[in-house]
Order: sequence, then structure tokens, then C-alpha cells
Amino acid sequence: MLGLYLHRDSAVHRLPAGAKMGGLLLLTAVVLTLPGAWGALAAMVAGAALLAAARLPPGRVLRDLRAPVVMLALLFGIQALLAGTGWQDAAIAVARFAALILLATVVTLTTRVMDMVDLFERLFGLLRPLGVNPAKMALMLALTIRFVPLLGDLVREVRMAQRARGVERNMAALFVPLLVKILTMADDLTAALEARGYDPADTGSQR
Amino acid sequence: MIELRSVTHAYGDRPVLHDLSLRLEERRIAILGGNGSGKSTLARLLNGLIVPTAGSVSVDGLDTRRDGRAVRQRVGFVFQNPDTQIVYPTVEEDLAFGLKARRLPRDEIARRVAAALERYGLARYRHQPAHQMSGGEKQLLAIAGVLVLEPSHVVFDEPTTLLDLRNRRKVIQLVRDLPQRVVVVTHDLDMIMDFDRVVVLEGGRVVADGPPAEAVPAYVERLG
Amino acid sequence: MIELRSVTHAYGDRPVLHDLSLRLEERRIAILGGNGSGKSTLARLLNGLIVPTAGSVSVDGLDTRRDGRAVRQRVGFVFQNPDTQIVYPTVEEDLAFGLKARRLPRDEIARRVAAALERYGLARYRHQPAHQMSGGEKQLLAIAGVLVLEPSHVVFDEPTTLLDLRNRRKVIQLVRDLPQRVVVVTHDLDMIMDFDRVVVLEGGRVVADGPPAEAVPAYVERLG
Amino acid sequence: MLSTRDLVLCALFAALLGGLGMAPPIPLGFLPVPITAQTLGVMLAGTILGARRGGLAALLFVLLVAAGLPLLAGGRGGIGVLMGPTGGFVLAWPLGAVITGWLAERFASGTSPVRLFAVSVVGGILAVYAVGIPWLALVAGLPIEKAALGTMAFLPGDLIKAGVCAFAAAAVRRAGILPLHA
Ligand SMILES: Nc1ncnc2c1ncn2[C@@H]1O[C@H](COP(=O)(O)OP(=O)(O)OP(=O)(O)O)[C@@H](O)[C@H]1O
Ligand SMILES: Nc1ncnc2c1ncn2[C@@H]1O[C@H](COP(=O)(O)OP(=O)(O)OP(=O)(O)O)[C@@H](O)[C@H]1O
Ligand SMILES: O=C(O)CCCC[C@@H]1SC[C@@H]2NC(=O)N[C@@H]21
Ligand SMILES: [Mg+2]
Ligand SMILES: [Mg+2]
Repeated sequence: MLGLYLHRDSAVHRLPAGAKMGGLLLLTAVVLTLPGAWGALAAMVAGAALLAAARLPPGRVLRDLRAPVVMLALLFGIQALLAGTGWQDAAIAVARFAALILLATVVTLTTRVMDMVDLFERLFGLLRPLGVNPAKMALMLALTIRFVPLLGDLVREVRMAQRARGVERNMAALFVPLLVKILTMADDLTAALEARGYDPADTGSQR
Repeated sequence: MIELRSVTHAYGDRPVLHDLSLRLEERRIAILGGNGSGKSTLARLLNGLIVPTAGSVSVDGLDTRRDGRAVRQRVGFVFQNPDTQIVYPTVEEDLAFGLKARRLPRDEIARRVAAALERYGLARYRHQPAHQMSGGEKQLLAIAGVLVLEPSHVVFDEPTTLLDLRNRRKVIQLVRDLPQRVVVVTHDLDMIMDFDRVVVLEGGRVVADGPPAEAVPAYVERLG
Repeated sequence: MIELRSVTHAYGDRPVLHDLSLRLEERRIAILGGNGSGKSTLARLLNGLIVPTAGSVSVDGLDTRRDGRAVRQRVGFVFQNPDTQIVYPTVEEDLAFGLKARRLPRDEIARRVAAALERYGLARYRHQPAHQMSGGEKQLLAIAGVLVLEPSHVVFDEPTTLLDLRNRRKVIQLVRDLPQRVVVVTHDLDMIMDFDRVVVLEGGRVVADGPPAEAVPAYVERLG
Repeated sequence: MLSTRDLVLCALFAALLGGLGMAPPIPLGFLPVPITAQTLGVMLAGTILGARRGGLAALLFVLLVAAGLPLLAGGRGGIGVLMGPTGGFVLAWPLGAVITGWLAERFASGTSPVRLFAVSVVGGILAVYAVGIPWLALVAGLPIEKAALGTMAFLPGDLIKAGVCAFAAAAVRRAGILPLHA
């Protein structure tokens, strides 16, 4: 799921993260303000063009998009059926968000996580007067991205261990070992960071 | 008896076991193989924790896909990492966890828990938070938590990795003395030297299968 | 040279190391001991990850309490579980982490990362998410992430527990070939048979200390 | 100042929020907003980490969703989704975690499941709804009463989640693993 960055040698990949995120914001605003299907259509075309320019395999990208689009269709489709808002409106709503997810996916697949995090770090630099430490925020973001698959594995493992003991579904009992494991892992991770020279008192900016 | 018929398993579009057919009827069976060869996947198939992408697995005639729950009652599973298996907080509560889920009467639960605390030398930790125990003690607790359910088969996934010499011997001895049928996934060759059968996996296929004297050298040679 | 002077360490009010004095100057030193004997605690003291409750630890004359940062630059630390050591999503970024924390110039970082990718056979995983690598590969990455910092000492806490025979040999060989001074905590006796010195702990005290031929039998006997 | 351990804990709980997104979302039908397991993560972050770290954890999560990572249930993400009908709820998660944590630090720092449940309800449900409902009304063009009424459909599920959170947090505290102020 978090396959994320897909390395290719393309102009889209080389574009600065700031430009890509800025562009994404702008296009999002356009899509959400343009009436009817036009915004969605424009974003779809832009997304498809970027996809081609980035030399990303369309099959793979479409596969990534399938789950969220099905989800969106369910959300809006059932609503259209029940509330009787008409299928056209539902279709347009789905198209809008699908287009935006396509754009976001292209940005995610072509931007190294580190570059994205660096961008956030620069943006957080603006908040320094408020006591925000940009380097720490950046590190936490990178750590989170690294931990998401780890947590996924952990959830799976704990669930399996419980089923193995004859408890097929017990939400409360699932979270106790999960939390204990997370909290003990935190100690090891902290030690590992510090062992590699990370110093929390170091508040200067990187580089 | 556990039987696999033309079992193939894939995670997403990545196949990790290819067309495996095995009849596991010996009392002590070991599964060896390199990192990523598919051992844990195979072990999890045996009690229906996962079901095969193609083919079927059955335990005493019960299909893991259809009768998953009944299969899991027969086949206990001990995970490599006791931390994910122990349902905290205290040792005693943890031992009672699986029994409660079975809706056994209270006094039956108390009786079985007390017996398990004795048998596995955990009595003095009874009210202690499980996460404060040492690696070896946790491993014993994880094993006890499964055995207290009295399954007819027990599958172990690398049960000795965190243990010192003494605790390792303790666990090896414990496994040896179990009255149940046992399947052990391990890299620990000392553990399995007197087993009845050793199955060696490589790249999701069986590359050796026989008594330890035959299969272990084949394994060592391949990974040498 | 690492020196411990009358080191005592307690977690809360629970002492786990008692008045330890050691001069660690051999090139390859192993620390053995049962589960809970204090090995990991000792290892963490060596690079100032924790500081002693009483007594002092120094590395090349630098005190871990006063000069923690300088000590950690000299003493690398490799943990048992690579999953808790890898901190960035992809292999290349993770290798760069420690270098960035040191504020090295960008091109120096790039140069060192490229060299490490080559040396430890990780070049083809460069852009791959670390979580998709196998256990053995992760362990290599964890080690590379420390060695890229070019520490003068490296401490390993049970670096082979998750590995199969082949990966274990690879790591043992890698440790053997390191030019640095090495301290290894392990239960894996094969790894340390040719070490210069073996220190055996029990209950937070040194109970044997000498060449493997002497200390290992003492360890085996005690835990037997 | 945030210690290294704080950074790690924040990141771990942000990742836990993401991990909860693996549970498939359940569409409601009459509202374009699904039932999701992720609000449980908000409550857990608040009760276990406290206001500052819990809020930060949820904030990290929202930032990564904004950056386009598919961390919302059903593999969704991106600014577009945040600006959609469910965006108000998601943007309110950090606030919900802060309020849950603030209350927990004051009134539920022990092992009482009842207190933990109460603070989870106030922070993880009321606060989140208070932002989410007006936003939903605005974006989906619904009258606010209708949006509010529809949102009540989440209440049973969210109360169960608060119960799970209370049970789990109490157990973790009983095991003495992480005091709220450490
Ligand atoms: N949940 C999963 N999703 C995707 N791939 C997986 C998953 N679990 C395992 N794999 C992959 O399947 C292959 C076989 O994994 P498995 O855990 O069965 O190996 P193993 O023989 O137990 O290895 P080890 O000795 O390292 O425990 C590996 O390449 C692994 O990366
Ligand atoms: N953070 C901690 N807080 C409290 N007690 C601890 C902590 N870490 C370790 N201990 C306890 O200190 C003792 C020594 O632990 P240590 O981890 O040093 O042992 P070890 O020799 O490495 O054991 P193992 O072989 O199981 O890894 C154990 O009894 C352990 O329970
Ligand atoms: O995935 C999303 O797009 C966000 C969904 C927000 C769902 C809200 S949060 C409070 C309430 N409780 C639920 O279970 N769902 C809604
Ligand atoms: Mg395995
Ligand atoms: Mg240890």
C-alpha cells in the first residue's frame, strides 16, 4: 500500500517537491470550484498527461486507484440512491474526487519521501517563531511513513495470535497487546535513533 | 493428521508457496528453510490462520477454509514473538484468555490455569505484568497460553530464538515431552535432531523431506 | 579503549549490574550470559545510551555521562531487531540518516552512502522501501547504517537471532572482517569461538572472563 | 521540549492511526461519510499520550494525508479528500486528540475505565462532531440539522470505540507501561 516513490528517470520526477505540491493545491482548488464535470475532466486529463510524462506504468497506478474509487462510488452512489439526488450528481462527485486522488497519487509516486519531508521542513521553518522545531517535525513525518507498514504488520500479527487462541474477534483484547508492543518498541526505537547520533537538544536547521 | 493438497499461496500477486502436497502424520515434524522460503506461511496455513490461494488444507478431515474455527481449536499455534501473542496485563489473566473465549465454566478455567501455572513453572509470576518478564519467561508463557487450551496438534514458529542456553533447553525439553503432535519451524538444528521427519523448503517448494539424518545435511549443504 | 569503573546500574529501584569494573581493550570481545543477566544493559552503557547509576564508563578517555555525543560518534550500536533500527522509509534515505544528524555536507553524505550501498551489497535495493526487504537484508541494512558513520568501536546486541544459516554466516563473516574494535552480545557460540575475549555475566556480575577456550565452557556449565 | 522518545511515540501513534485505516470503511448510505476505525486511534493517542503528544500524533497523520499518502480508510488521501464532505471530521482529529488528552491528564490519569471512557467521549466524539457537522453541511450543501441528525448514526459505533479505548488504556496503565506524564 505504501509503495510510494517509484523511481523513473523523468522530468516529473525531477520537478521540485514544492512545485508539485503547489500545483496539486492549485488544481484542487480549480476542480472544487469549477461547476459540473469540467473540473474533474481537466484534472483527469492533467493527471493522465503527468502519468505518461513520468513514465509510470498505468496498470500499476490504476490498480492503486481502484480501492479508493470503489470506496468513493459506494459513498456517493448509495447516497444518490437513498436520498434521490440523482445519479448524475453522484457521478460528478465521484469523478471529482477520483481525479484529485489520481493527481495526488502521481505526486506521491514521483516525489521522494525525503523531498516531501524537506518541503514540510521548510514550511515549518516559517512557524519557528511560534516555537515549532522544523527538524523535529520533519523527522517525525519520516518516522511515521516508515512505521505505517510496521504497524500494519503488527496489527496483522496480533490478530492472528488471537485467532490462534480461539478468539476470532475481540477488539478490546486486540488493542492491549498492540499498545504494549508499540510502547515497548518505542524504547528500542529511541535508543536506535540516539545510537545513530540523533541529538534531540540539537535545534538548528539541517545543512 | 494434517493434509495439504496442491497448496499454492500468494500475498497479493507474489506467490510464496507453489503447489505443495504433504501428508503430515508423524508425531514430530520440523520445517527448515532459508529466510523467506515460506516456512511461516506454511505454518500459518496449518491451522487456518491463513487459507491457501489455491488447493486445500485439512486437519483430521476438517477443511481450514470451511471449518476454520474448529480447526483452530484442534491446532494450537505458538508465534515466534511472544510479545504479540500475550494478551496482557498479568500472567494469570493471560492464561485464562483463550479459555474464557471458549466459554468454559469458571471453576474449570481456574483449575486449568492453576495446573498450567504449576506445570510451566510460572506460579510465582502469577500476578506479575507479563511485559516485565524476561524473553525466556515470556516464551514459556506464550507456550503455556496455547497448551492450556489442550489442542491436539501444536505448531511452533521459531520458539527458541530469544532464549539463552538454559531456557532453550527447557523449551526443547518441553516440546519433546508434549503428548501432542508437533510441527516446529526453526533454524535451530539441535532442537530437531530426534524428530521423526524434516521438511526443507526453498523458494516455496519442498527440496528435501525425510528423517533428520537425511534432510538436515541436505539443508545445511544448500545454505552452506 | 572502553573502561568501566565500579559501574552499578538499576532500573528504578531494581539493580541489574553490580559494581562492574572492566577494561575492554581487545579487538573482539563477546559478552555471554543468561536471559536477564544484564547483557543488553551493559552494551547500552558502552556508548552512553544509558548512563550508570553509579560509577563511570569512558571511551578513549571520554566520559559517557559528560561527553555522550562524542562517545556515540565513536561507538556504533547495532540492535537485535533491525525493524526497530531502520528509521527512514527507503534504504538510501535510511543510510543517510546518521550522516545528516552529523551535519555532514551533502556531497560527502552522497559519497559515503554510495560507498556503503556498494560495500554491503545493497545497491540494488537503493530506492526500495525497507519494509519490503527480508530479515537478513534488513539486518545488513541495520549494520550498514551504523558502519557508514565510521565509528571506531561497534557494539552488537544479538545480531543473528532472526537469521537463517546463510544470512547468519554472512553477518558473522562481516563482523569478523570489520577493521573496528567489536563487542558482541550473543547466545550464538559459533560466532565467537575465535574472539579474543569472552566475558560471562550472571545476575549482573562477571562470573568468567578470558579467552573463549576458558570462558565458554564456564558459561555452558553454569547454564547447563 | 520534545524528547527523542516523544518524537518516536508521536510517530508511532500517527502510524497507528494509519494502520487503523486498513480496516475497511463502512459506507452509511444517507451521508457521504463512512464509519471508520480511525477515530479509535484519535482516542487512544489522547488518552495514552496526553494532550501535546497525542495532538501532535494526529496532526502528523493529517499532514501526511494532505501530502497525498493513502492513509484514510479505503486507501484514500490527498488535499481533495480533505476538502470533501468528510474533511471537517479529519481536520478535527488533532483537536479531538488534544481535548481527550487534556481531559485525561486532569481527570483520568489512573486506571478507571469509566473516566477514560468519559474523556474519550468528550474529546473523541463531541469535539470531532462539533467541527465535522458544520463542515459537512457546508460542503455537501445539507441543512445543518440534517447533517447533525445523520451524524448521529455514527454514535453507536463511536461509543463502542470509546469503550474499547477505555478498556485498552486502563489495561496498559494497570501494567504500568507508560505513565501519562512520562
Ligand atoms: N503478509 C505478507 N505480505 C506480503 N508478503 C509477505 C507477507 N508475509 C510474508 N511475505 C513474504 O513471503 C515470503 C515468505 O515469507 P515467510 O514469512 O513464509 O518466510 P519464512 O520462511 O518464515 O522466513 P523467515 O525465516 O525470515 O521467518 C517472504 O518473501 C516474505 O517477504
Ligand atoms: N527498561 C527497563 N526497565 C526495567 N527493567 C528492565 C529494563 N530493561 C531491562 N530490565 C530488566 O533488567 C534485567 C537485565 O536486562 P537485560 O536486558 O540487560 O538482560 P539481557 O542479559 O540482555 O537478557 P536477554 O538475554 O533476555 O536479552 C532484566 O531482569 C530485565 O527485566
Ligand atoms: O475517511 C474519511 O474520509 C474520514 C471519515 C470521517 C468519519 C467520521 S469521524 C467521526 C464519525 N465516526 C465515524 O466512524 N465516522 C465519522
Ligand atoms: Mg518465519
Ligand atoms: Mg538482551
